[in-house]
This record gives sequence, C-alpha cells and structure tokens, in this order.
Amino acid sequence: MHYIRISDDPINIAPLYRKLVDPRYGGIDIFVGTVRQWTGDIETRKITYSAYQSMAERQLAKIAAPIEAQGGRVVIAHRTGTLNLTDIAVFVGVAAVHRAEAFKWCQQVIDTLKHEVPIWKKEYDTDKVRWGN
Amino acid sequence: MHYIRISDDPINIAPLYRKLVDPRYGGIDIFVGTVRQWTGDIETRKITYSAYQSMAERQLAKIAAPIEAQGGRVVIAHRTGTLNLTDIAVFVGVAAVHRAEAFKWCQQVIDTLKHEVPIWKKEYDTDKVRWGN
Amino acid sequence: MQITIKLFAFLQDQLGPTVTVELDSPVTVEKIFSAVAKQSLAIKAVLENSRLAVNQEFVSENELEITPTDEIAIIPPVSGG
Amino acid sequence: MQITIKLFAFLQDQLGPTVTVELDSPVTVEKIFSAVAKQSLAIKAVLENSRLAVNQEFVSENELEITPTDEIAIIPPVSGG
Repeated sequence: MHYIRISDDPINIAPLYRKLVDPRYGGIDIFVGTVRQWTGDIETRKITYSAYQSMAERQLAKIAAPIEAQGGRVVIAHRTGTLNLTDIAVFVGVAAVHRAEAFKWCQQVIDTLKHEVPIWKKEYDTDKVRWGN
Repeated sequence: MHYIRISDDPINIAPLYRKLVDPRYGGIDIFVGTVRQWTGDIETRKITYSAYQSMAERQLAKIAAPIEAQGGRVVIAHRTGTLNLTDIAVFVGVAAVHRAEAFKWCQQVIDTLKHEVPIWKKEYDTDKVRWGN
Repeated sequence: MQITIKLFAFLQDQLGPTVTVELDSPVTVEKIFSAVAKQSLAIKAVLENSRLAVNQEFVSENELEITPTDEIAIIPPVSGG
Repeated sequence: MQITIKLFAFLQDQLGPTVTVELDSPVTVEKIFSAVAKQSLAIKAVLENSRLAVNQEFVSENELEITPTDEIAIIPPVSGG
C-alpha cells in the first residue's frame, strides 16, 4: 500500500526507504529533490513550500494507484514550511520487481507531481522573492 | 569527486546519501538493488557476491568519470559476501543540477555496472545453487 | 448563489485564504474567474494560468453543478517537487 | 613463457583462484583460452562467454604483449548489481 505524507517535518531518507523494502522487490528507485543555491544568475537563500494539503494528498494517491495496481510500491513525502539550502523538498521512492519499472515509475511520479499536485514554492532569492520557478 | 566502495560491510543508505548532498545540486536519483525472493518459479534463499575488487573499482571509476566531468556526483557501493533476502546488494546515487540528468546518469551507471564490472553472484536457491542469473 | 473560493500561493498572498462571490445560476468556471479577477488587478496574469478544482479534483468542463457543501478552489500554476 | 591467470566465480570454483600455463610467443587471447580450456571439461560453456582482462582492463585485440609483471585474468559473464 502506498505511503503519502505532506508535512512540515524534515524528511529523513532511512525510514522512508524501509517502507519500500520487501522480498518481492529487487529494484528501488528514489528521487530526492533538494533546495539548490543557484539557478543561472539567481541565488536562492531559502524556499517556503505551501500546499492545498487534502487535494495534494488526493492527487498523489491517484498518481500512485496505477503503479501499485501493477505490483509496485510508492512512497512519497513532500515538505511544507521553510527549507534552507540542501534541505529535502521531496522524496519519491518506487519499489518494483525489476529495475526498469522502478526507474520508469519513479520518474512518472515526480514528473506528474510537478504538473498536477497543488504545492507551491515561494523562493527567497538574494535579489527578490519569487513564486514558482 | 566520486565515491566508490566494494565491501563486505552492510550498505546503509543515510551516510551514502549525505555524500551526494551539495547546494549545487537540486536532483538526486538513487537506485538500490536488493535480494529478491522469487524469480519466476525459482525461490532464492541467499546470494553470495564476489568481485575482482581492484578491477571492479577501476571499472566503476571509469563509469563515474564522464558524469563527474559534466558536473554530477556519483556514489556507488556494492556488497560482497553473503546477503539474505531484502539486503542491499548495490547502491548507485547520482546528484545533478536538474532531475532529468540525475535519472539518466543513475540508470547509465547501473546498466553499465551490470555489463562491465567484474562482480558475480552465486544464488542459493531452494532447488540448487546458480552462478549468475 | 454565494460561492466561497479557496485561494493559494500568490493569490492567497494578494487576497487572503478565501474570497466569497455572488453568482447567477448556472455557475460556470468563466463566471468564477471573472468574479475573482475583479478583486485585484495584480492577480490577472496568474489567474489566466490557473485551473479550477471542485472537491479537490481539477474540472475541465465550463458549466458546473455546485451545491453549498462543495469545496471550490483556484489552483495557480503548481511548483512543488 | 609461463603465464599465471586469475580466475573468478564459477571458474574459480572449478580450478582455484589461479592457473599457470606455458605458452609460446606471441601470446594471444586464443592461446590463453585454449590452454585454460584443457584444464577442465566443466568450464567449456562459461569460458566461451568469458573475456580476457590485462592489468584490469578488458582487451579486444587477440595478440598480446605480456610481460611477467602483467596481471592477466579471465572474466566470466558478470552478474553484479
């Protein structure tokens, strides 16, 4: 069963990884998105993430469902609140029988998350504050 | 600089993840290969990995070099010795500025590893012992 | 009918967490966006790129059947991950 | 010349960690594989799918320039990961 969490609590890799472990699976792909300092000439100091939490969790469950129906396991955690450089904004882990599926599904989750899930970032850059990218 | 380790010591995700963290990067992709119980009708009890260690480390460094030259960071750990179900056989982590590169490079490392790096598994299945796949 | 709309991100910074507007039946997506657009000039560009969600699902049809318990939200371009 | 060849995996199970063979110059990959093949019938199939490594690099050319300090190894099909 998938695990989805949107929370102000810092994201720790190890306990999320453990949720993906199962003798059925041989391949686990994990994507971790972190707060990057430079985007071209723009320097970021911190990012605040906010979410329409109930809808975001519902949309993530819809993304996870077809993967779980095909035998994979999906673990997604997204931060809200204020993050500093190198803090983890998002963790997407997918366990599968074989590695090709794990990679494909993990990429599918993060790509869809970035387009369909109501979470927003407010970037505090050194020159100004920016919503979104 | 890349980090490569082939060792009998159990692989822990958290310290390897920390080697990938840097404010330059926004996307980290990690592949973890674990010991799976079933391959079709064949049930695996344990796997022993052995390596031509010096050559394996050299080959892995050759795989990491072009990725690091393009600005990514590569962390690879491979177990030797005897592993039980769900134990981690391999960890491949790649950090990159953007996620598309992280996914592409991580997949490239594990695909090449599976073909070019002198590491072997001896599978102790319930019916018999098998070398390789 | 009176409709309360949840706002997020830049829209929330500008107008607060909700706005309430009065609309004639049948309620449409266009009417909702027009009514919200009247609240502030600053939100025009973002509103043009926003989508409507009813009960936490994006809607694609223009005409809506809204009841007083429905949860209506305007979703500006997302930027999570 | 006398050449010592490292063996791994199934080949090592059958013949031990090294075998030493006597070969005429010029040494070739073919000669090395033929000499090792004579040691055991059980390794024929695996040997046919193996590659030669000299100083920890796979070699593609058949003719080799081997000196006594070179590290020669037969690499059966790998299965790490």
